Amino acid sequence: MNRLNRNQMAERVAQDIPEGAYVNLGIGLPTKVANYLPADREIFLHSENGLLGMGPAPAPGMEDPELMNAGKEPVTLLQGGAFFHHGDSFAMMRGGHLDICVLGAFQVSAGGDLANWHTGAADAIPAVGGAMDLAIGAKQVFVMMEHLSKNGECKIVPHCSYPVTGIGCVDRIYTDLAVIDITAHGLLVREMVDGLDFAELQRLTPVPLTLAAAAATTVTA
Amino acid sequence: MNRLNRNQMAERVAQDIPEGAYVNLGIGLPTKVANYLPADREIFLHSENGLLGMGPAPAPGMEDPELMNAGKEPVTLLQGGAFFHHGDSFAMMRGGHLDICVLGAFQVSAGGDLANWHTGAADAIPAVGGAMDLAIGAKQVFVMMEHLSKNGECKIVPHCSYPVTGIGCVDRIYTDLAVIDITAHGLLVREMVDGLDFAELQRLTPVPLTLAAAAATTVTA
Amino acid sequence: MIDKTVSSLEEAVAGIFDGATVMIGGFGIAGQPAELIDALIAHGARDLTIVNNNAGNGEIGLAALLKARRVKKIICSFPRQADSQVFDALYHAGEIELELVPQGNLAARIQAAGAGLGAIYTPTGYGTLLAEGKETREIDGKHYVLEYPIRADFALIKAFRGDRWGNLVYRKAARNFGPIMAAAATVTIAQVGEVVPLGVLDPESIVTPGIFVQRVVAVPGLAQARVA
Amino acid sequence: MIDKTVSSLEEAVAGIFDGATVMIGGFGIAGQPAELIDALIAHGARDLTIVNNNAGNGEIGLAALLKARRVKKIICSFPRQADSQVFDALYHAGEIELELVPQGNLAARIQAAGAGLGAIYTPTGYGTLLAEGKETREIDGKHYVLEYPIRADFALIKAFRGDRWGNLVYRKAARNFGPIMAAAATVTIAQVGEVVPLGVLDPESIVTPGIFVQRVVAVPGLAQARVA
Repeated sequence: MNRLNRNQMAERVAQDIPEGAYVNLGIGLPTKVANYLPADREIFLHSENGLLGMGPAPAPGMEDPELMNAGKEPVTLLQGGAFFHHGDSFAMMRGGHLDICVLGAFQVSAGGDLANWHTGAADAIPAVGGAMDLAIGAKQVFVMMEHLSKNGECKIVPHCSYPVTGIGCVDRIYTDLAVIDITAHGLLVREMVDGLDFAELQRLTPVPLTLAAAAATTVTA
Repeated sequence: MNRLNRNQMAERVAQDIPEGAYVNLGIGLPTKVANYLPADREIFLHSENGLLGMGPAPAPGMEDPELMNAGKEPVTLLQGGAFFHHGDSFAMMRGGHLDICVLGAFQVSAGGDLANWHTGAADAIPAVGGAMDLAIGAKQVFVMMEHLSKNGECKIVPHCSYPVTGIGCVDRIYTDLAVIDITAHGLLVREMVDGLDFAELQRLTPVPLTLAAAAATTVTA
Repeated sequence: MIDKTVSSLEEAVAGIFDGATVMIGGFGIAGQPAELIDALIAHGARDLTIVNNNAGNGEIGLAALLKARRVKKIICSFPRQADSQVFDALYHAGEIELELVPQGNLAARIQAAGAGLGAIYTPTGYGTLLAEGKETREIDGKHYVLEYPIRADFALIKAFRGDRWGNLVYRKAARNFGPIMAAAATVTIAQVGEVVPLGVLDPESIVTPGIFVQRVVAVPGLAQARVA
Repeated sequence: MIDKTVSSLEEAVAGIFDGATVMIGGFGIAGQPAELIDALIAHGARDLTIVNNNAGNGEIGLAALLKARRVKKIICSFPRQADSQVFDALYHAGEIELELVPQGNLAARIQAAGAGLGAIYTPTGYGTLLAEGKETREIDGKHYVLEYPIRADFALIKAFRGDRWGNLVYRKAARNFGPIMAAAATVTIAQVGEVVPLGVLDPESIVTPGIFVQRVVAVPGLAQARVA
């Protein structure tokens, strides 16, 4: 089957972000989504450190130490963008003003619980940042992650074994194998990659799946 | 005795406002205090509708309908003043950032309860504005009022009969007869007008008074 | 291309439904979106719940909306004024419901809605008539009243300048409730003295970022024009 | 005449006492008041509780304060970073206490302190390890966690420009926690790239009004100088 690579996953997510959406892209893999947003769509990127209308990375040599994204990488501000303080920035997130946030994950449960902040290892230094705020605040929470861990365990699970970030907060999962909605009636497979059949996807996933009536048989990035 | 008139009361209050103080002057009588602040003291006047560094009334013809005080009278903004929204404005009041507020009152109780927002009359339309926020927010709450009502009843009372604005919030009372502190040990008379003796003041006031050791025998406005 | 500007006041207030909760900016007439209110009267929605600091002055703006009998309830801090005769008459006739809220609690409850808080313990009103029946709590020796967010379906506000992304700046004391109401309503409609091209507003000085604003309509006016 | 400017960093941090709670602005190095932190290290106060988003980067600024063993507890959202080796070592050695707070709760609790709220019901963290043992409540079908204000004795922040009344404006993403910390501390100390005469800062664009600032010290620097 044509498993998507990480850039293809980002490209696939980008397709689902409509013009005019207010969007926060989490640190790590989700940041790549910005590279695939169509230039002809005006989309408003929010960064929790106080930016709305965040633009691409600056040209080399033009970096500004006071113009960074949440991952502390240099960025720019588009014309029409704005700066604000942390109180206002998190009001945007927690007050339901963002349309979409895209987050990475260790695990997502059948009920939409998200685990992405802590491995639970006893000696790990915990760090949460804005993950829990994003998880509960945006109108739609998209998760992008590999379907299987490096050990071959599915990251979609009946119940999270890692400490959770938020309860029942995930709306849609994008993996390297499929696009899956979390609904009141369970997990609904919207798309699968070319060469993967539903039975095989279900075999890999320890949670009951339903194939959407209108499901695409191919994830096209 | 030399009962103070309203302008003299305002002048007396103004004497106690130190340089650098952040001050809110309530609607009505307290507004007059601004007229007596010494020109050589920098004092920061706050208006709850979003002004800090409020200046005097503009010259005739220079009024701006978007530059008013809380009483909706035209004002100016000093150099160094700032505009802000209602959330920030009331954070200044409620968060303990104002040094002094000066309020009018119907009654003040021996315990420092303030009644200044509602007569309690059944057919009165209640209106509270920012009175309750000012009462509980400022570091020091000064009340200025006539000692006696038009009916000759003392406005300093054992317990307020009017609906209260705030509990135990008043620090000092300026009347046309005296300046009185509300302390943990009761009401302490700091000053009396010329020609008034303590026994007479106590006779007029249905709450036990103590004469401060260092009390001035004259309120000099 | 995203363009939140609309070309008429009629279009600006489209969709305001009967029974809606509508926040209206302004402290007295400063910041009151008078032309949007007139458009709302023409639009015809009724049984509205209005959130405003006051309850109308004279016979224009909010007072005119009240006079047209479109308001079933008003949430405000200071209804009674020298020129609040329209409200006064309706109130005495029992034809309008009043929820009186201390001004700081009003602001804080609107902010709580915009920020997604479930409730707040506020210091104002403790021990008074306006906290009767409300839950209270002593925290670190101080007394607080539990108050809930005030949300709205629509907010009508007035700003000085806006752009097609909905960014707004205000003018002087007309700012008052505008920014906090913008964040607390599902649909925020701003009348602005001038629509400027994207990028004209300084990103350091934008008071209301466009995320909080859904529609912008230009209403050139005297107060705005006066500014340098 | 009121003049909140002080002429040296030493004077700026005077009076910070052992055991004080000190908020420090910044998100990573953007907005971090590095020179004030250096002055605090030289000043010598110890057993500090520090409130910051992070727990230091590299060996400078906050990391240097930690390395000098002046901090008994840190309240932050994101201590672990690629270059947080100073904190990491202290933490693993059990020599520093950590209160981990989701970033939005951190911001909201700081705001609650500045605004005088007694407590807030916040949506973030419900059902997670970080809400264990905390009071929760269901309001309108959503779950919230009760969180208390975070106040400080001092706040050290970095702004772009300031004046003698303590008015401040910030620069780009260096604004972050500065304005909300300024309102939550008893004594707020701002290092600014430039002190300008009163009246130079536009009253419409002042982000932190001087009421929230007690001391201002000029620290001309590269990042600030870069701006037009």
